[in-house]
Amino acid sequence: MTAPAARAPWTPARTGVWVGIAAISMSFAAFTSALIVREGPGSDWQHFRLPPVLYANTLVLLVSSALLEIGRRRQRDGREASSWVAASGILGVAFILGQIVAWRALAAQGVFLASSPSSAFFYVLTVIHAIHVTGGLAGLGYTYRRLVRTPGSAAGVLTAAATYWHFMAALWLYVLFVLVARI
Amino acid sequence: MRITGIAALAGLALGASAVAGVAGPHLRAAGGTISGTITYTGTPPKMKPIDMAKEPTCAKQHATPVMTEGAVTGPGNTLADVVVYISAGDQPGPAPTQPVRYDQKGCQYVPHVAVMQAGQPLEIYNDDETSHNIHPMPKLNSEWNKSQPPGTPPIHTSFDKPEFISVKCNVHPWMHGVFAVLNTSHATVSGADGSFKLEGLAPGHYTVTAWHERFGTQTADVTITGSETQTVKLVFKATPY
Amino acid sequence: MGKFFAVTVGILTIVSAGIFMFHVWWLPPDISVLGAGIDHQLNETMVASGILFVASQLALAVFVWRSSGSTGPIKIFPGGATPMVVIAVVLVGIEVAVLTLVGSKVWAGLFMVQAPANALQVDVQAEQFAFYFRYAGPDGKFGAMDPSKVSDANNNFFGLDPANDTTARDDIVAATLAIPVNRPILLTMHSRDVGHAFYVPQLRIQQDFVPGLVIPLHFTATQTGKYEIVCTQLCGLGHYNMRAYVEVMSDSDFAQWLKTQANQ
Amino acid sequence: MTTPVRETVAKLTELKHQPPEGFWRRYVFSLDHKVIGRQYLDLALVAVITGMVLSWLMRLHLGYPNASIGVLGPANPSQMTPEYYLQLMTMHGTIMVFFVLTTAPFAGFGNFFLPIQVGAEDMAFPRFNMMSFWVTFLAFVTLVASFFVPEGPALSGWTAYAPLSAIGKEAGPGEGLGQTLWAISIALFCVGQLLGALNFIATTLDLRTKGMSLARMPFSTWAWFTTSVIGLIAFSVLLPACILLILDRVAGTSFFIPAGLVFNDQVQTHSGGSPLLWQHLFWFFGHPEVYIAILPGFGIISHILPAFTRKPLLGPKVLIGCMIAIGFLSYTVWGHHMFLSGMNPFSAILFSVPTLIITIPATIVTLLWIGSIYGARLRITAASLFCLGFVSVFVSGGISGFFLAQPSIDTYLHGTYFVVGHFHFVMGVAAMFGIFAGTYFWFPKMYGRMMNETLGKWHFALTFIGVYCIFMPMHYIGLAGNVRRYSSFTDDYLQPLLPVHKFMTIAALFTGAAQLIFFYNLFRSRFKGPPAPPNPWEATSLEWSTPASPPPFDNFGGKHPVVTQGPNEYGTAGAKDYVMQAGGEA
Repeated sequence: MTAPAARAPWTPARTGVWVGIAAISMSFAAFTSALIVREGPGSDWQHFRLPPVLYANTLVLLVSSALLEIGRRRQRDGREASSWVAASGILGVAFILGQIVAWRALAAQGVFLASSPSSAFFYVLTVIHAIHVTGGLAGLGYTYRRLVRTPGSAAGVLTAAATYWHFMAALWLYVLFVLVARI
Repeated sequence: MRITGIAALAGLALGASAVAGVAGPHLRAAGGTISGTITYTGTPPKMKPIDMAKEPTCAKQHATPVMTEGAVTGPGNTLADVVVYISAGDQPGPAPTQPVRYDQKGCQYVPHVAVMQAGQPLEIYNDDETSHNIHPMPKLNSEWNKSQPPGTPPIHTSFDKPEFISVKCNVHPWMHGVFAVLNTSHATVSGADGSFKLEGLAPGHYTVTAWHERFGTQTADVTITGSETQTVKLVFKATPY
Repeated sequence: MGKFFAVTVGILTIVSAGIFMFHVWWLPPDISVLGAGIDHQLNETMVASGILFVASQLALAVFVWRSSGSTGPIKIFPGGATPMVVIAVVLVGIEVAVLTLVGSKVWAGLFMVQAPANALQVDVQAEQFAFYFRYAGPDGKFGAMDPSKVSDANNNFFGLDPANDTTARDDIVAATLAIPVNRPILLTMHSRDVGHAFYVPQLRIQQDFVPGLVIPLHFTATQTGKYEIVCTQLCGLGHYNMRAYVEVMSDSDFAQWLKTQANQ
Repeated sequence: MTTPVRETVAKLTELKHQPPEGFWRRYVFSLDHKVIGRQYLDLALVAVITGMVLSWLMRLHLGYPNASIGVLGPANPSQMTPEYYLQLMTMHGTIMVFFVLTTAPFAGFGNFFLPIQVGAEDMAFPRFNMMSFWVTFLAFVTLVASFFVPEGPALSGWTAYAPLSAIGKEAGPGEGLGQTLWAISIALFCVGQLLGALNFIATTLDLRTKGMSLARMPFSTWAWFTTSVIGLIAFSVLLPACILLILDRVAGTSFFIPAGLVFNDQVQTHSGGSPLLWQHLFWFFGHPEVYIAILPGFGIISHILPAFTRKPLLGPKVLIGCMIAIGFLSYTVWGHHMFLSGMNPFSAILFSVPTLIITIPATIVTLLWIGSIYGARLRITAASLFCLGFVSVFVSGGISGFFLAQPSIDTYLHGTYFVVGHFHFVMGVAAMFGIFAGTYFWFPKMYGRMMNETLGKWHFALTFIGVYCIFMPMHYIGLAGNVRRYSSFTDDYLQPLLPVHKFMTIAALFTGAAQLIFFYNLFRSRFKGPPAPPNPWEATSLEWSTPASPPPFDNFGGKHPVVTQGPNEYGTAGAKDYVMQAGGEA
């Protein structure tokens, strides 16, 4: 079986990303089951309104993901891609800043980590997700450098970075779903 | 002597006591005495027998069950285990180097209340055939919690800040005692008949405070002029629960 | 050295198995209604796994004895891997199935049926590092527990409020679990600090205390006597000394005991 | 699929593989999987000595309660106290399970040999590999540091059950800063092992050399690969659990702490948490962790045994299938640690069934090993003796699992020394025997020198008899109801068992002393052992095709081995009775 010539070669980076995705999924599955168990028996679960900025952040992260996908396709077709990667990264930074705004908004309302189990899970899930997004940003930075310096061999890295970044967007949608449904 | 006295006073800033302190050398044996009996009104809680079944080596030391010691009363409404001390008017000297001895005997603290001056050494002995853990629960001093297996040497310690510290043994949850850490060497604990005596007080105005672990504090003002004995009456209000 | 290994394995196997077989150390006598089922299950497992243990160790010893230093042509085990798989699947499979079927019944009898209606309910509080037992007293009602009222110093281990709660006034609290013989006992178990466990080897019963939960446990003792209750869930420095006694008494002795306790 | 893989390897070589320069890059922050593997093994060696000394102190106290332990005792008083015993026990368990049984057979040997056995120059992500080690090292330092904080290290056992582990210093000595450091250490350890697992999986999948199909991978590679998949899932769950535990301890949350707890007559402010949640999360990791410790042993034994029986291992595909089945089943059985924890009693039966079923693949594997010895031309060496010993202790330890897997019997045996005997045999001693076998077998390849065989055989004989004397009696006293995790035995019904404890203590000290032979052999051989030929055991797998011992920086001296057969080609006809995987030429 011959792969289409245009397809990026399979590199360990891509395997690594998929393995990483498996591990992160497992961690969030553990957090989610902890959340469900913890909500169950306790009478102390408090519902509160999620900061609206979260929805704007969602949009930012999805657009960032889309830009990176465009970049990846352009690179595959042999066109300039680094500016798309850069734009995607800038939106990624914007997402993190937006999350910080959300945390500060909640703190201003007096909702802190230890206020209630629901707020504890809110902070834990969003902060851990943000840490993973920050890791992804580092990966995007590396990809950008590779695209600028050695564009010829950057396809594998770009594909891996894009896979991870899309996963981050999907993971955020999942986290948001859990938060909307439970908090 | 005078200079040391002033320095000590300046450090401890005990306001009214300044006159008395500066007046002359501190006399330990001689001087006035404050004595009295601690009584209560009202109904104190009923003390309950302690079931030491889990620690046979202790249970066998007591022919009749030991009672709890939260409010130990005597005939004539007297109250034991009350800390009586000079809370104002005293010139606190340096902490005595003579250690206070505290025993764990038959799974009880002996004495129930130990009085010591801040900084005075405290020696805790385990006279039982079982391991105890000593767990003082101070608010101002640092908390610690340590086991003392049978046959091991005493624990040497001291507390720097005055406060009443509740002490417990988690291995034998009924064991409960008090470390009364005070800023004075003029302190005592009322006996089984409620009586107490504070000796060797230089002439001056004093505030005598009595403290009980359940019923709070009572105070009285006393003036000593020479080597006389002043009697004070301190009465607590007891509640059954 | 190969022969040394074979002999050593042989001796270790026979000695190990022999000590089990001759009950050099064994369970203390059973004093509960359901204990016989557990003992039976344990004996069955002991026989089945004992055979497996001795057979595989001796096979190992014999094969090593015969093959060590051998220079002859190698031989493949007759049938290759197939007999191994068959032995494991069939023998162990059957053993597993039988043990599960029989054992589940024993387990269900212990933990999956309600205590009989005539069971005597005893409330158990575990704490660092003691057990306390509470009987409802003449009114048949347990007083409410309030954590803020708990005071070891005052012997108020359950956090009762006799000043305001009339049902709490006649509750009997003891450090010993006194129970009548041949009557079902229902323990309602709760811990006020960390995890603990209730274990009486003679009763063949063990159950964790979980803070925040009230866990029911029931059993019936069939012989009078005094037995130790020990904690089997690591709970802190005094874990090794967290114990109490269960005293199984005749009905009349138990009635007398209750009376004495109530008067204190 | 093989062609693009080869290209990748070639590219990797160009990109990353210049030999390191300078002391730091070469020996400390090395990217070379062989250096990292040796670093892991050295860490495990330090850890195992620490853990063993802790166990001596514990055994000494149990056998001779009044014996003084001098400078190794707690600061004041210097006698063994109950809390110090529990702290030693907690640290012994944590150090042994995490920093010995996980690091040595998996991260240590795996790092050194997995890339070589699949014919790669290095791991897929050397930088992650280096981070993996140093994060693990930091985790170890953090754990050991807790010995030096006020009131000492944690005492809640390696399982750290909440709320004892979650509430703080109110719960007693060791539950303050010591327990926090414990939680941080384990969280770091998870990160380190996740990075390691990532590397193992990617390397196995992507960097296999030409001809190295999955079916041709050695058993040890299969075991490391399976283990890394198990570890990836297990540590991904323990890490969140540790994060929540740390938050409960330092940030005032209540994930695991229920409402209304009273410590020292003070009501705690926490509310509504679930202690069972910790147990579920912990054991979801904890049971697979047992297999993380023992599966590499399976692989090492299966890899080494044929080289000394001089015949192929029976049923290689069955064996690999069994290892995968065990790995899969290990995720369905965690509740068997919680039969008596107040969880729904019906679920006990549900957890009991897969636990009993897991004995089937385990039995198959054991029988395959035993059957493989039948009709062999067995060469007795230190390595092969430890393989044979592994089979024996694995049987002894595995059998007692039959008892504990059944809730009805666990009702009696849970929390007794029967459990201690069981897991020490099946996971502790068996895994250690795997490590010993691996050490005697691979030492020549790792350090270029042979170990002393006579000392090795003495080490085996004394250790083998010793471990039976320590751990078999634990089953007996367990049957008699001897409770575990007790610092002294004051209960009336335990008094007749005290002589047994004395016996086990003496056995433990003797067996420990026998390890000095091993340490001496290890250190002496490292510097003074006779030079090792490239293939001293006449084994088939790729590590023996490397041009030198130890292998050069890029493992195969600039060549790429081409694999023509599986690793199980022993007992063949011809001048030699084996065929190298790389066709006899490297």
